[in-house]
Amino acid sequence: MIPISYYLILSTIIFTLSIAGIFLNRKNILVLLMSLELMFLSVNFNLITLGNYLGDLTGQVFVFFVLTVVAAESAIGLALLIVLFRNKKTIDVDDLSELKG
Amino acid sequence: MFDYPILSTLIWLPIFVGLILVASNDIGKSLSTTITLLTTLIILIISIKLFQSYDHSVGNLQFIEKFVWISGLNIFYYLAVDGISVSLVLLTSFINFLIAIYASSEDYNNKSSYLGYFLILEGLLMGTFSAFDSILFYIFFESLLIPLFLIIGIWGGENRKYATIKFFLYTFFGSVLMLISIIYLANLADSFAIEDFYYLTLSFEEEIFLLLAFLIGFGIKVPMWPVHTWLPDAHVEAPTSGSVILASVLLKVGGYGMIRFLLPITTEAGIYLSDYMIYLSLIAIIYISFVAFAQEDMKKLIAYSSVAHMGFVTMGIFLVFNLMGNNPTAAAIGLEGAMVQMISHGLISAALFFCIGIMYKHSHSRLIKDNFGVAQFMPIFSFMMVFFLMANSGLPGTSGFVGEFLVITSSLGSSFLFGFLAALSLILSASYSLKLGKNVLFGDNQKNSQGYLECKSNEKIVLGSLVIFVLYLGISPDVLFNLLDKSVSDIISSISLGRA
Amino acid sequence: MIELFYIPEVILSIGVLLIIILDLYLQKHKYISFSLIQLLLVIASLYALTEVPQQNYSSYEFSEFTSLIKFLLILGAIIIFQYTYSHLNHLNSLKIEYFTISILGLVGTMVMISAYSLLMLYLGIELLSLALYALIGFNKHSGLSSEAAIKYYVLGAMSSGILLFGISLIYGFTGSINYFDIADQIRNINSNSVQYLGIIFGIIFITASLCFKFGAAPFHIWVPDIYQGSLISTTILLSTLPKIAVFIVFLKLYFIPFMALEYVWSDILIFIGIASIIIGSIFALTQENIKRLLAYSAISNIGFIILAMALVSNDGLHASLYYTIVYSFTALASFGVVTHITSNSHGIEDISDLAGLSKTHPYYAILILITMLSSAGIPPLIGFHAKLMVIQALINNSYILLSIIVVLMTVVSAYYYLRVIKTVYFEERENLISTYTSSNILLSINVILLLGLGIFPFILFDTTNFLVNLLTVISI
Amino acid sequence: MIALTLILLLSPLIGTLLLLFCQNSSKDLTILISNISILIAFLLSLFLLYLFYSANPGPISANFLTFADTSLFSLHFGIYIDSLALIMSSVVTSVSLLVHYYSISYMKDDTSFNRFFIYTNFFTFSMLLIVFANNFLQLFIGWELVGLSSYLLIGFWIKKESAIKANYKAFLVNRVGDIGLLLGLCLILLSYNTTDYNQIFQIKNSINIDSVSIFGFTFNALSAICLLLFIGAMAKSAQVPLQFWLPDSMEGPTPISALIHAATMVTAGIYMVARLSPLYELTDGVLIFILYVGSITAFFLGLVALVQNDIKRIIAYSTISQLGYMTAALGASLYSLAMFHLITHAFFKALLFLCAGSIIIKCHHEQDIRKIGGLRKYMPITYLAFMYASLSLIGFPITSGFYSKESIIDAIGYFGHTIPYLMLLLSIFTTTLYTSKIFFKVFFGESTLPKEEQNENPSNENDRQMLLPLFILTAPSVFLGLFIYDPLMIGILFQNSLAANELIMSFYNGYVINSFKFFLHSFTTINFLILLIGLIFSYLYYYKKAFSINVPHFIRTTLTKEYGFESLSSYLIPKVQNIFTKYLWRKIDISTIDNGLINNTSSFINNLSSKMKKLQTGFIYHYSLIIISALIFLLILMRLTY
Repeated sequence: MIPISYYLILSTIIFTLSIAGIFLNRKNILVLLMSLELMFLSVNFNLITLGNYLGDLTGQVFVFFVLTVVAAESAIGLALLIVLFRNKKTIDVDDLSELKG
Repeated sequence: MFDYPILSTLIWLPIFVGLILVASNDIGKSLSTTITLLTTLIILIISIKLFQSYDHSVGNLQFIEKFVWISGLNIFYYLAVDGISVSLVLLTSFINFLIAIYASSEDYNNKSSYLGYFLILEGLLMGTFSAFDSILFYIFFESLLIPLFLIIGIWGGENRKYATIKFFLYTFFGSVLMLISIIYLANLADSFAIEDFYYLTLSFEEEIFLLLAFLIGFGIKVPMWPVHTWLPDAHVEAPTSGSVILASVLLKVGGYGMIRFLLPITTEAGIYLSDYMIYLSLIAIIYISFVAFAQEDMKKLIAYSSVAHMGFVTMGIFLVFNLMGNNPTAAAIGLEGAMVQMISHGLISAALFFCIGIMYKHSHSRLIKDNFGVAQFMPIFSFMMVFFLMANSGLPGTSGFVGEFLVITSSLGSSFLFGFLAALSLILSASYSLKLGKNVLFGDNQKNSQGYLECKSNEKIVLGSLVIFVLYLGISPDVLFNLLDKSVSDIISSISLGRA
Repeated sequence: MIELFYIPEVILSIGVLLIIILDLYLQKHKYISFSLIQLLLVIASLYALTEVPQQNYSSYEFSEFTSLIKFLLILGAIIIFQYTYSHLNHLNSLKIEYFTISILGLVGTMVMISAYSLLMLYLGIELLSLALYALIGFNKHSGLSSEAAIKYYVLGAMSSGILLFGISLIYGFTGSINYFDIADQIRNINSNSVQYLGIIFGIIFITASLCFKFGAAPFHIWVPDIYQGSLISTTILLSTLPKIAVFIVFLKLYFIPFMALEYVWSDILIFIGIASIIIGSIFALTQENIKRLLAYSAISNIGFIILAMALVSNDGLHASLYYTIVYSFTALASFGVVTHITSNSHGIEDISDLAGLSKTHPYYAILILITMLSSAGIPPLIGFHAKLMVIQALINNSYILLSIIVVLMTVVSAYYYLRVIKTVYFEERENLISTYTSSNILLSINVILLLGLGIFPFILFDTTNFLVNLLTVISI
Repeated sequence: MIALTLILLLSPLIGTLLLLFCQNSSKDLTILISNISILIAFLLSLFLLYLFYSANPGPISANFLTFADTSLFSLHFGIYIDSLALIMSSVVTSVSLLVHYYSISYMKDDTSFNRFFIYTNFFTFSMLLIVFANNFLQLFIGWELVGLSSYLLIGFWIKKESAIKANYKAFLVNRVGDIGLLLGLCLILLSYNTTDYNQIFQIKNSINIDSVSIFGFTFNALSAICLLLFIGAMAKSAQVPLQFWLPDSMEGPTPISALIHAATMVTAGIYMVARLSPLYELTDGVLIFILYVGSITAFFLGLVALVQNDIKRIIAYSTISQLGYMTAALGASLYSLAMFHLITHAFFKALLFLCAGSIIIKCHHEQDIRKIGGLRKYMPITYLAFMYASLSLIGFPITSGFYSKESIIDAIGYFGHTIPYLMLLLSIFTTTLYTSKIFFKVFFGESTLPKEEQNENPSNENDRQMLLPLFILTAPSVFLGLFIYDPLMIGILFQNSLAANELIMSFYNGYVINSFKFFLHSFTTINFLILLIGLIFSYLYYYKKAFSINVPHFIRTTLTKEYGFESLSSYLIPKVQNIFTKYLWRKIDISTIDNGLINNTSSFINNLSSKMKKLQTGFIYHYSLIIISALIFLLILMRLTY
C-alpha cells in the first residue's frame, strides 16, 4: 500500500505548480484560468485520497460538489473574459493595470 | 431645589437651538441673531440662578443628576457641579452672551449656522464643566472640537484649512491618550464615576504612565509649553468670536481637567515629577513672553500671551504637588490662585480679542505695523483697550493681578527662585502688552487710511461690561473666593487623604 | 421535511426564479418587477422571523441566532436595493437581473451563516462569490468594471482553492467535515503528532481564504481596486452583506470546531487585525478617489472587528458584533450619500468633485459631516461607542500597548476623514453638482440614526447583548 | 475721624468718575469738578491735621473694604491715620491743588483738556491710597496705580513719538522695582499670613529671628523683606540703578512734572521707608546700603545735571539728587529729617517746575536754556519766584531748603558717616552750580524774545491762573523751615509715627540747640563756604563768561550719557530684546517645535503613505504574489511557534 504521505506530497506539488502558474504568468488571462483549474484538480485529488484513506464517502461526495461549482465558476470566468476583451480589446495581463494606487 | 433638571437644560437647550439654526440656514441674519441673543440670555439667567442657589458653605457636589446611560458598561449620565464648575459655567454663559451681542454687528455669509455652531459649542462647554462621569466628560471634551473646527474652517482667515486641521488633530491626539487612561482606571475601579478613581491605590509605574497620559491630554488643551504650537495658528485664522471663545473658555477646559483628574488621582507621581512640571510652566511664563514680544501679528501676540498666563494656572496646580508635604496652606493658596487666574484670564483675553476684532473690522489687517494712531479716532475704544492691556500685564486693581499674586505667594513657599522667575512675568507681560498698545494705539496718523471710527453701541456694551467685571474682580474678588474656597480645600484634603 | 419549504432561503430562490420568468413579459414596466422583488424580500423576512428552531439537521443550523441574522441581512438587502434602484434609475441602466443575482448572493450569505459543515460553508461562499463576480462586472460598457471583475474572479477563485485545500487537510486529519465532530477530534489531540501539524496548516489556509473574503490586511489587495472599479451600488452591496456573513462564519468556525486550538489562531488574528488597521489608516492618507478612500477605511474598520474577535473573551465577542453592525450602518450611510450625489452628470470619482457642496447642497453636506465623523470615531456619534467598546475590550484583556497603537491609528485615520469634510465645507465649488432625491428619506433616516444612536447607544447595546446571549452554542 | 478720612480719600476718585462720565462736556465744568474735588481733599486733610493734633488720639487703623476673606488668608483695604500720614496727605493735596489751578491756563489750548484732569485726579487718589494704606497689599495696589497714572500722564500727548517711548520706558522701569515690592509682599503674606502693618509691627522682633533662603543662601527674614521693599522704592524714587526713567518723563506736560516727578510720586518710596521705619530700624545692614545708595545718587546725578541744557531735564536731575539726600537721611535712620526735607523739597521743587512751565509757555515751548535769555525785565514775578525757589534749593541760610538739607548733612556728619558726609558736601557745590546756571542764563544776558513781544509792558506776563500758584508756593518754600523746624526736632510734629526719635533729639541737643542758633551757626560751617564759592564761580563763569574751562571730552560724554544708563536704556536693551526674541521665536518655536516636530511627522506619514501606495501596482500577478507570500509567512510563523 502506498503510504498516504506520498499522495499528500503529490497534491501539494500540483497545488504549488498551479500557484506558480498564476503569478509567473505574463502572457494572458486564459493561462491564469487554466492554472486555476489545475489548483482545483489538486484539491479534488487530495480529497479523494484522504477519503479513501479514512474509508468513508464524504470525501468523494465533496468532490462532486466541488466539480459542479468549479464548472460554474469557469463559465462565469470565461464570460467575464469575453466582456473584458470586448471592452479593452486585449486580455493581456500587463494591460490590466488601470486600477492602481 | 429646582423642579426642572437645571444642568441638563443648561446643556441641551443651546445645543437644541443651535441644531435648529444650523439645519435651517435660510432664515435671515437678524432673526438668527435675535434667537441667539435670547437663548444666550436665558442660559445666562439660569446660570446666575444656579450660582445664587449653590450654597458654597458646604461646597460638595450639588445639583446631582444621575441616570443609567449604558447599563452594560455601567456608564452613567452623571451631572453635578461644585464651586469650580459653577465659576466656569458662569464664565462660559457670560462670554457667550457677549459674543451674541458682538455678533449682531458682524455679518458673515449664512450667519445662522455660524451662530448655531456657537450655541452648540456653548452647550457642550456646559456639559464638560458639569460632567462627573469620566466617559460623559470625555464625550463632551471631544465633541467640543467639531463646532470650533467648522467655525474656524468655514469663516476663518486665508490659511484656515491648515490651522483648523492642525488644531483638530493636535487636540484629538491628546484626548485619545486620555481616553486610554480613563478606561484603564475604570477597569480597575469598575465604574466610570470620577470620585471612584480618587480612592484607587495605584502602583508607582501605573501612576507615572497615567500622569503622563493626562498631562499630554490636558497639556495640549491648556496649551503648556512644548505642545502649544496649535494655538497661534488657530487664533490667527479664527473669526473674532471664534478666537474669543477659544481663548477665554476652551483653554480653561484643560486647566479644569487637570484639577479634576490629575491632582487627586496621580498624586504620588505628581509629587515625584512636580519640579519638572513647574520648570515647564516657568518656561511657558518666561520663554513664551519673550516670543510674544517678537510677534508682528496682533492676534498671535495675544495668543502667546494667553499661553504665558495659562502658564500661571499650570504652575499653581503643580505647586500643589510640590508643597503638599510641607506647607498645605501654600498649596491651597496656589490652587486658589490658579482658579482665579483662569477666570480672570478668560475675561481679559476675551476683551483683548474683541478689541482686535473691532480694529480688524476697520483696517482689515492684523499686523501691528498696519494699525497705528487708533487713539486719535477711537478715544473711548482706546481707553478701554489700554485698560485691558494693563489688566493683561497684571495691574493690581484688575483681576489679572489677583491670580498671579496668589500663585507667586505659593511659589515662594517652595523656593525663592520659582517665585522670582514667576514675578519676572510682571515686566515681560507689561513689555509685550504695552508694546502692542504703544505701536497700535498711540502714534500719529494723519490720513486715517484704515478708516477708524468710534466703535458701535453694541461693541461699547460688550467692552464696557467686561471692564466692569474685570474691575469688580480686581477690587474685591471676595465673591469668587468664597465660591471656590470650600471646593479647593475639599480637593486638598482629598489629595492628602489619598496620600495618607 | 415539509416545513423546510418555509425557510427564507427556499422562498427566496423559488421567488427569484418566478420573477426571472415574469420579467420576460414585463420588459417595459421595470418598476412592477422591482416591486415584486421588494414584496418577495418582505415575505422572506417575515418567514425568517417566524422560523422555528430545529435540532435534527446536523449540517445546517436553525436557531434563533441565525434567524435573527438572516432577518438583519434581508433588512440590509432591502435598504441597499432602494439605493441601487434610485442609482441605476438615475443612470438609466436599470436591469432587473441585477436584483435577482444579488438576491441569490443573499441566499448564499444565509447558507454560509447557518452552515454546520465545511461543505455547506464552501457552497455558501461559492454561491455568494459567483453572484458577486457577476454584479461587479455588471456595467458591461466600462473597461474599469470588467477589469475589476476579472481581478476579483481570479483572486476569488484562488482564495476558494486555498479554502478547499484547507478543508481537505482538516477533513483528512480529523476524519469529518461536521463542526462538532471536528471539535471533539481537536479537543483530544496530542500536540506532537502529525495530525496536529496538518490541522494547524488547514486552519491557516482557511483563515487566509476567509480573511481574503473579509478584506483583512495582508489579503486586502483586491479591496481598493474592486471598490473603485465596480458600480457604486455594487460597492454598497460588497461592503455590507458579505462582511456581516463572513464575520458570523469567523465566529462559528473559530469558536466551535477550532476552539481548542484557540492560542494558534488568536495570535494570527491579532496580527491580521493590527496589520489591517495600520494599512487601512496609512494607505488612505493620500488617496484622491473617494471610493478608494472609503475602501481603505473599510479595511481599517474590519481590522477593529478582527482585533476584538481575536481576544477570545465574552466582551471581545460582544464588541466585535457591536462594531460589525455599527460598521455596516456607517458604510451604508457613507456609500449611500455618495450614490446620491453626481457631479456633472456622472458618479463622484475624486474627493475634489465634492468641493463646495456645503454651499450648493447644505443638507447633503451635513449628511457627509455626520458619516465622516462617525467613521472617524468622534464622540457624539455611534462610531465612537463602537471604538470605545473595542478599546475597552483590549484594555480589559490587558493589551495596553495594542490599544495605544490602535488609538494612534485612529488619530491618523481621523486626518483623511477631515480631508473629506475640508473639501466639502471649506473649499469653493468647481463643477456642477446635482443630487436626486428619490430615496432621500431612507438615507436621512440612516444618517440621523448614526447621531441618534450616538446619543442613546444603549438601544443597539442591548440588542447586540441579546444576540450574543443567543449564541449559546459557543462557550468561552 | 475715619469717616472724614474716607471722604478725603474718595473725593479725588469721585472727581475722576464724574469727569469720566461727562467727558465731552464744556471746559469750565471739568475745571469746576476737578478743582473742587482736590480742594475738598486739601481742606479735609488740614482740618484732620488740626483735629489730630488737638485730640492727639494715637494711630487709628480701620478696614473699610474686604479684598478677600477665605480660610487661608484675609486681605482688606483700610485706612491708617497718624501724624505722618496726615502731614504727607496735606502736602500732596496742597501741591496737587496748586498744580490743578496752574494747569487750567497751561493746558487751556490743548484739545483733550478734560482727559488731562481725569488723569491728575486719578493720580491724586492713588497717591492718597499709598499715604493712607494700612496694609502692604493696599500699598502695592496704590504703588502700581500711581505708576499707571504716571504712564498715562507722561504719554498724554499721544501724537508725540518721544512721549510714547518715554512712558513705555517709565512704566517698565517702575515695574522692575515693583517686582521687589511684590516679592516682599508675597513673602510677608506667605510666612506671616497677614499683610496688616500693625500685626507685622507687633511681631517684628520674631520676624528678625527667623530666616528665609534666597537662591540657596539663608538671610535674616526681616532684612530680606526690607531690602526687597526698598528695591521697589529705588525704582519709584529714581535711585541710582533705576533712575534713568525720570529725565525722560519730562516729555509729559510741565504741571505733571511739577506734581508727579517732583513733589508726590517720586517721594512715595521715601514715604514707604518712613512708614515702615520700625522695621527698617532693626535691619542695620539694609540701612547702610540705603545710606550709600542715597549719597551716591545725590553726588553723581548732581554732576550729570551740569552738562544738561534742557531746563526741565536739569531740574529733573536735581530732583534725583535731592531724593538722594532724603534716602541718605533714611539710611542714617534720621526718618523725621528725611520727611522734613521731603516736605520742603515738594514745595520748592514744584515752584521751580511751575516757573519753568511759565518760562516755556512764554518762549513758545522752547526748553533749551541756551536759546532763552534776559527774561528778567519781561517776567518779574516768575523771576522772583524762581530766585526764591533756587535759593531754597541751594540751601541758602534762612530758607526752608537750608533747614532741611543742612540739618541732614550735619546730622550725617555728626553721627560719623564720613564718606556719605563728604559726598553730600560736594553735591552742595554741584547743586549751586546748575541752579545758578539756569538762573543766570535764563534771566540775565541779552533777551532772545522776538521784537514785538519785547516792548509789551511786563504786566501781561501770563494770565492770572499761572502766576497765583507761584505766589502761594513761594511762602512755604522759604518760611516753612523756620516755622516747623523746632517742633519737628523735638518730635512733636511726627510724634511716635517714626522710629529713632531719640537719635534726632541727641543731634538737636548736641548740635542744633534751636533753629535761630542753627541759622547763626551755619555761616561758620563749611557748607556755607562751599555755597559761597559755588555762587561766585557760577557768577563769573555763567554771567560774566570771564573764563572758559574745556571739560575733557571723556568726562563730558560719560556725563551726558548718564554713566551709560542713557544709551543702555534707550538703544541697547530694546535692540537686544528685539533680536533675542526674534531669534528665540524663529529658532525654538517655529523651527524646532512647529516644523521640526509637528509638520515633519505629518509629512513623514504622508510620504510614507504615498510610497506604500505604490505597492498597489494593479497587476493581478503582483496581487496573487502578495496573497501567497502572506499565506507562506503565516505558515512559517506558525511552524516556528509550534
